[in-house]
Amino acid sequence: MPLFRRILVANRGEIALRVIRTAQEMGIETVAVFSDADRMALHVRKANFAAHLGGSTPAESYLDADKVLAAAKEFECDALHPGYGFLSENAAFSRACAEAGVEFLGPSGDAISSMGDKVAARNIALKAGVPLVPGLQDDVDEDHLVTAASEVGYPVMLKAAAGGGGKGIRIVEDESGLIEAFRMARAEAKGAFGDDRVYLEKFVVEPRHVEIQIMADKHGNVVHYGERECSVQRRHQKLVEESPCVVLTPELREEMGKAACDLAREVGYVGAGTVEFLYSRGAFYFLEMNTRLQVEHPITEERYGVDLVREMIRVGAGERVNQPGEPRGHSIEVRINAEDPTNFFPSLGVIKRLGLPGGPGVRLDSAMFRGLEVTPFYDSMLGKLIVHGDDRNQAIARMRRALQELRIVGVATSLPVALRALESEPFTSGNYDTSILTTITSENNEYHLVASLAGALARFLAAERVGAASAAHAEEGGDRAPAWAQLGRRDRLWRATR
Amino acid sequence: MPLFRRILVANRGEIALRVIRTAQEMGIETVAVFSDADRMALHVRKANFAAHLGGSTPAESYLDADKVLAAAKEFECDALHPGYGFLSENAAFSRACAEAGVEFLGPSGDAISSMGDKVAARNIALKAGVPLVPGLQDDVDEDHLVTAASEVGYPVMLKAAAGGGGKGIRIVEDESGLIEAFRMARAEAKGAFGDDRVYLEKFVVEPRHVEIQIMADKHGNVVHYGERECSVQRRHQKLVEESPCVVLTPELREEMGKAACDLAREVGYVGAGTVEFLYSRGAFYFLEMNTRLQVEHPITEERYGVDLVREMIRVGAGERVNQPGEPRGHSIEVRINAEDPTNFFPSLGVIKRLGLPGGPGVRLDSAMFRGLEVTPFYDSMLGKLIVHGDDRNQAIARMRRALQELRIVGVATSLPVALRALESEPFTSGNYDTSILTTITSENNEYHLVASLAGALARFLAAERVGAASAAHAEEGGDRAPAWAQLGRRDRLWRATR
Amino acid sequence: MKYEAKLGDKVRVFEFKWDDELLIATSGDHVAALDVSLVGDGEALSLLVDGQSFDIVTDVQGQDVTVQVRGERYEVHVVDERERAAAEVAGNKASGKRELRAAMPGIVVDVKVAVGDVVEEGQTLVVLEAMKMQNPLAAEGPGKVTKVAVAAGEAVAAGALLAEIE
Amino acid sequence: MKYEAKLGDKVRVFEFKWDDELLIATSGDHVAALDVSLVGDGEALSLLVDGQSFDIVTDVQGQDVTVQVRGERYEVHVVDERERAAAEVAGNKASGKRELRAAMPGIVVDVKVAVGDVVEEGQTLVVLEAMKMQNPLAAEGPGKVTKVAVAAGEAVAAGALLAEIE
Repeated sequence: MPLFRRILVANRGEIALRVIRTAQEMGIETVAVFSDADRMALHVRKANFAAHLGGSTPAESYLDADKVLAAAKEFECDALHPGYGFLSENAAFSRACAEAGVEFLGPSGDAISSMGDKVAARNIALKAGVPLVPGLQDDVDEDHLVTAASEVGYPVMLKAAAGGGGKGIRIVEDESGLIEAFRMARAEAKGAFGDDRVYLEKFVVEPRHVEIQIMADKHGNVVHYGERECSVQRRHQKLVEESPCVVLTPELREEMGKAACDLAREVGYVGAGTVEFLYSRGAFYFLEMNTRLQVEHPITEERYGVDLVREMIRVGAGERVNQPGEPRGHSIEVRINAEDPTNFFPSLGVIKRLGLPGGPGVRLDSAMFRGLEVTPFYDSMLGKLIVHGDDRNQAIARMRRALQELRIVGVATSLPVALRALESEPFTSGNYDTSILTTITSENNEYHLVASLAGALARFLAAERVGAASAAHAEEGGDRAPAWAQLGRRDRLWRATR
Repeated sequence: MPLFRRILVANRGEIALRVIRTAQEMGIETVAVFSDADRMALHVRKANFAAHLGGSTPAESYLDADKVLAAAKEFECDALHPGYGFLSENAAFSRACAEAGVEFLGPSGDAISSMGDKVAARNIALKAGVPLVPGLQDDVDEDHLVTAASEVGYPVMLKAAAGGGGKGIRIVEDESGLIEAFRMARAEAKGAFGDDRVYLEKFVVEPRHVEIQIMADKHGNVVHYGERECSVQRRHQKLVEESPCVVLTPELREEMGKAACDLAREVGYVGAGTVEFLYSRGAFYFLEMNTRLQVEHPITEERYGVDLVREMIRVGAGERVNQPGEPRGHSIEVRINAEDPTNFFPSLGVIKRLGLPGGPGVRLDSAMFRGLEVTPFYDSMLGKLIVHGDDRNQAIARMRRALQELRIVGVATSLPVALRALESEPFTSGNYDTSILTTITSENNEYHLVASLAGALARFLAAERVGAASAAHAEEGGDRAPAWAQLGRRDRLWRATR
Repeated sequence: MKYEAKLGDKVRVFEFKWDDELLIATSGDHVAALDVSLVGDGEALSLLVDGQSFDIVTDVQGQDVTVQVRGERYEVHVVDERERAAAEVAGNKASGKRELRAAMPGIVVDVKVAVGDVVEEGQTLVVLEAMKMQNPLAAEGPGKVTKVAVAAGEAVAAGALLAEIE
Repeated sequence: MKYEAKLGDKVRVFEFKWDDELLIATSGDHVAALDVSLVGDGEALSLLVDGQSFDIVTDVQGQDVTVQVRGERYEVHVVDERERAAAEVAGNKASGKRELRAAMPGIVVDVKVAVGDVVEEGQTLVVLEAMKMQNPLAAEGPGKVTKVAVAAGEAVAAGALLAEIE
């Protein structure tokens, strides 16, 4: 007996396909939902059933809670998987599912809303004993300044309470400049915002983004599967993730894991979740909790030999969470975004050709297919390439190899940027932080000559084909379709070396 | 510093690509060799260098030891990987490589020739204490018959010494019928072959093909990585392999592993090897040793988290073999043969479309690409689909899911047969032997209606396109190429549901 | 236009009509509204019927359509009304021509006859190597060779015409 | 025919000639014999040069060729001799036409002008939403709108023509 009869997958793209794959393996039927733009999408084709939501914008389709829930009822689903994004962190939607008798495969509405509110989340973290970035939540006065600063530890940051977007921030390295900086910060804040309140916070140097994957069941058990290092980011968008994090000690890993589990217990969490931390020089500080499955979950799966979607379904059905086994080796993920690698602008178009990597230790979670039209309506992420190796060096070499095998023609992707990051000294040495991508800009010029040659050659061969086609056309009195002549010409090229 | 500077890969197809991938990950350059028919093959395109051997038959190319070795010298290779088949078990070639100063990534010529000769291999096994199918190597006489039969254990097989191809064989279930059967066998043998000698051997009931993967270094260390169960065969060709074997106890696994290592030690083995056994009701008997990497090696890699090609290269370079870690989960491989699934005839043609599976626990080792021409010159195996799961049930479900995702258009494949085998009761229960495929013949008829509908629909849509194309052609006065009109028509179909 | 689809022993008749954006399929008493999408350049045929989703791959070669559905592969023979009528007329004509075709793909090792040769029943015409075995292919009846379609050394596909005898 | 390939700042000139089964490429003093194979329907371009193997993917869009080599991606601008000559002639003619093109792909949110409107420099012609931000696109100079190529709600690719002013 399957744990559920039928799951509605309230998402699109690679994550919808990810959920469908596991459900299929568990003998559970799936219902896809789709917008007008996604009629041909893989998640629609691979599900057992498909419900048309209409429209092409997210608001008209995947974000429309009423339409999605109506589909779940129409198709008599007993569970719903929200994926990530869209309705996955919508507390009201989680509650609506519960009321409709459809098991929401994620936390309760209350858990989602506590963690979704920054102040509430911070307070819960305090209560659960999870470290926060040290600082004062209230306005500082000059009398307490020196004591407070030495308590949080240098360097410290002085932030205008009314500021934003990096304005009104001053970094102070040690006590000598503190008072003067404070006075200037007050004056600047007054001038810029008409409000002279200034907060004091520890300045986190060389910050690394490290997060803990947890899973909680309905019986109060919470387990964690170690960490993921996600510091390779541009504009706060992760591009490359790895596990384990090279700088974490086993002790620190256990501390962070325990903190993440304590936090989840504090809010009566159920399902998969991720607790994000800033790591800096042996210390870690709570950032936020993502109350859903994350994009980068596969690197955890590869190391622990666990299927996290399967665990989500199991705990949703009331089963007890399995104890994680021993992790093995090293895993890396690279996101495949439809973006121009030179400026990160979205790249739209149709995937005309697709060559996929294979071999040992390579996994592709993707919704790409030949003929896919990349539209401006949704996120630019087309999928993820994941590798696993015995150790970090093998994993890096494997990812480089797999990236060289993967070919996408028709839209530009961010893959060359990921490849350069993987080949950079900061990454290979492991000594990097969230600023790593700003240091990597230039393309690899090793193949400039061969690329120029190939470019010229491609135009030469195209002209040859057209020439051959016109000749054939003329010979045949224009009756013959050019396609055939092209084929004949290509045939000659194909056999050029025989 | 890489372990070798440059490896010649003396093979083609998926195994050549397999070796290239690992070498690339190890920072070692590769040289592909190719026949006329393989100019466009993936192994030629993915290697750093490519040497043309000429010809299209194996004898003119991949089997021509002189040409292959000349290429290794021309490209200044310091090592050579033979893959499987072709020159991989050619003792003279192994010796020639050694003489030429090219490290042959496999055993010495002597080890290959001892194991390649059935009688020699049997004697080495005896010496190493590896169990053989019990029986008498010489003619039995009636006086010793009863004692001998009870020693080897019933049922026993009486074989005419001069017989062959199953002729002159009698199975005796217990002592009561022994003498009579023996006399009849003698008389029959005399009549049929003019030679009345009869041998006695244990009749192996419900035989399962179970093999042990070993790896040996140049320092006398031999390790094993457990077993593979390869009983799903047709005409002695393996189609589906799994690891672990469901009927093996941990004790038996250790016994078989030890036997395999002892055998390898006995011949001073170096590199990867497989010792094949017949398993029957708690006992195992030596069949033969394959002195090379085998097709089905990836299921061992998936369970042990080891890259066997990497280990081969390491031990070839004189490094010590790593101790295998703890195995994890269950792995299954399905071979992708270009064969008509109804009669196993080879299927030739061009791969016109290709859809590859993905997601968790799925690996594809294949040399397929869109445009690949499957020729009659080589083996029909195009690649292998490999899955890994927590347990056997998950692995089976995953393989079924992956098989449903994999699409090959242009040649027929054996995949539907593998799918039916995986769904059969003998396989799912684990209670099967080498006869399993004879019990599975009929195709799944669940989708007969939808397949008929799709067949009719495909022709209807094709006719619509041609109709639209002719109409466009007529309207435009015949000037316009049909291709454009088809596109216009398809465009309407694409948008049919918007 | 009606289409007869034969799969195994069973023949099913389908008729299709566009109704705005849906395709109405009729087969006997059954009527279904199909939401049909051709994906890419014939990569797949996506069918939504009654909420159910089928991702199908079809390959049309004349009247033979290979259909792949959920890992299974079906050979469906499809004729339309006109072809059926034409076949019935043709079926009534007697033909004295015999074709020798390759039962499996292979390489032609030897061609034993030439156009104009008179051959007896059972006489070897062509030797085909397939699956590492040599297969002599013989005349099914006596006659005169009117066509030799292959030469030694050539690779042939299953079903390829090798020779004709009249 | 000579081809000028521009990649980054560097321009390289190539000339190709078939020599039986090889393609002879000349660039300045360098001559190379290329063993070229087009794989499948343009899936890949396999080059063997001096024993080295390059598996390349090219995508030709007019004079712009996207080249993928070992995971890197290059935009190469290629003109042949004739195109170069034509461009030189055209460069000498003054053109009064200004084109407004999309700098990035997006959705047209608003079109503020119609054909025939007289506009001033800096006047907003079209509003484009891209990456969740609205970008007003303005006239580069004064003139009369001669063409409006898009309508509100339409998705446009990078470089797409939006409007023309003369």
